[in-house]
Amino acid sequence: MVNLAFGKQTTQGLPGVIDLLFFGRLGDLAGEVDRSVSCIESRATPLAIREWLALDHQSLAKELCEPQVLVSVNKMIVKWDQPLFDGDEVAFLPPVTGG
Amino acid sequence: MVNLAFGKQTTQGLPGVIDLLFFGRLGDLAGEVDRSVSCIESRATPLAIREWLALDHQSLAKELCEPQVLVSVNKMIVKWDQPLFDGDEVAFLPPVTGG
Amino acid sequence: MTDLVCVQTDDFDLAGEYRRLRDISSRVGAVVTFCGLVRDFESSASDIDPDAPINNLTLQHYPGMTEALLADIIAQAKTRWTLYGVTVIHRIGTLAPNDQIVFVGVATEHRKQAFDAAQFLMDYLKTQATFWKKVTADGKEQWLDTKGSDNDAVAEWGKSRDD
Amino acid sequence: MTDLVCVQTDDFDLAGEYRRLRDISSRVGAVVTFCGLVRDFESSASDIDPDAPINNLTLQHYPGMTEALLADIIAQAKTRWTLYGVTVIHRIGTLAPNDQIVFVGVATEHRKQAFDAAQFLMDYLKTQATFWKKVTADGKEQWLDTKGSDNDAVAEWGKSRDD
Repeated sequence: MVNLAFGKQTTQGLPGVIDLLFFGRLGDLAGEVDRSVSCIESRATPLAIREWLALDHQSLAKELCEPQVLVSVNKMIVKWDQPLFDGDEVAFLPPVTGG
Repeated sequence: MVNLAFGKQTTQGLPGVIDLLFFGRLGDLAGEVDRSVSCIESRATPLAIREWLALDHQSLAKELCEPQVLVSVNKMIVKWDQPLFDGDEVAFLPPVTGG
Repeated sequence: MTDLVCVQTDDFDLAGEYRRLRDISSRVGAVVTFCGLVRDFESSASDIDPDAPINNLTLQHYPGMTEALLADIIAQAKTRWTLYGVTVIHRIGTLAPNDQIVFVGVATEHRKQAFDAAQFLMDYLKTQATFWKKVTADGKEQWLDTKGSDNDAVAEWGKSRDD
Repeated sequence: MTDLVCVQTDDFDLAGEYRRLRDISSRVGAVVTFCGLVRDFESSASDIDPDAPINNLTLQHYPGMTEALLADIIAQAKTRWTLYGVTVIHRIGTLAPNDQIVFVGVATEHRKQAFDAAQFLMDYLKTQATFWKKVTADGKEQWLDTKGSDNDAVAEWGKSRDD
């Protein structure tokens, strides 16, 4: 569990827990596939999480910026500025290679 | 075994035996799938055989005139004026419907 | 022997045919199979009520010529695609609804080759191999006609040589 | 229940899957199956010698999302073709050369529907379902990239709505 502070914005609303999933090569770069983060402000988005990850995981954040990497919230593909709420499951999805 | 006389032309060369095969609906119209005919002249062709068949088997001959009906000699598709020789196998092939 | 052509009265076994194709080469990454079955209706027979249940189909062929034509169809497919193995089996005689009629299987490196080649083989088999089908239904029997859609399918292959 | 979607570590049995599809309706006249196998080489991994023998593949997926995406791909296929039954099975975990990876099977009245739908399902599965593949060979391991040809195949379906 990691405390997640998004810049210097004031906390609005309740804090929450967000589950982050990293698939494929992203899991190797993150060092783990599944990671829970505590979110201490209400304006979290996948984009903000990516920026926060860049602080400690530069190679991961660089890969997350690749245009083919998609993000989903609760198993639906979303835009990177989708607002997040307590309990959301955010997955970072590199290009798929099944079959 | 049927004696086969093609019109009134003079016999040239040796007589021979030709095997006629009728597939699909042609076999029903011919009354049999396989039929040997003695050929008493050398200028036999599938076309001449068709004309000869018209004497006794009008509905068969009419069906043989359908443009989709193909003729083969010794299992190779040929033109209707292909010369025939002793021992040839002539097959009349309606449109195929396998698979 | 990577290709197999059979015209037979006996039924065939998909699992065994698949196993043969799968094991032909360690480079095989795709196996496509097609099985044609006797349906319980036949809408293309003009003399027979299209809703009448089929009693059976009778398949006739021209022994010797059919096998040569099927081998030639496979050879044509191999000029278009790299095929590690091909199987074509066609049954003859009298068949009942749900019976298997025809099997085509293709083993290749990549899936598009296998799909395209299997479809090509079926399209050509339908329109060029010397089989004839008689349907018995509704107290009547009738030899079937070639479908226009089958001739159209072969004409499409004539236009495209891409793979 | 005429459609079946499974993501599983266990192997699958082509014969059983075919039997299910064949018996779904007496109107079924065509069953097309596709099996994808682990090849013993991988030419698309930039870090790995394309001639190096593959040790294994590891397949990862996103549980829950994958099954929903596969069901959606089947639903899309059903807007294009009349399909009596569809099966999609995809294995996950560690697989060795010659192992089965993926099965797609389609049962229809006529062959063109079955061929087209099976190819459509595979093209979409390859590019839209949340699976990731890591290859181990030559003492190295590498997550694979999507192939350009797979994206092209899906783009083609976007252009054509004929069946």
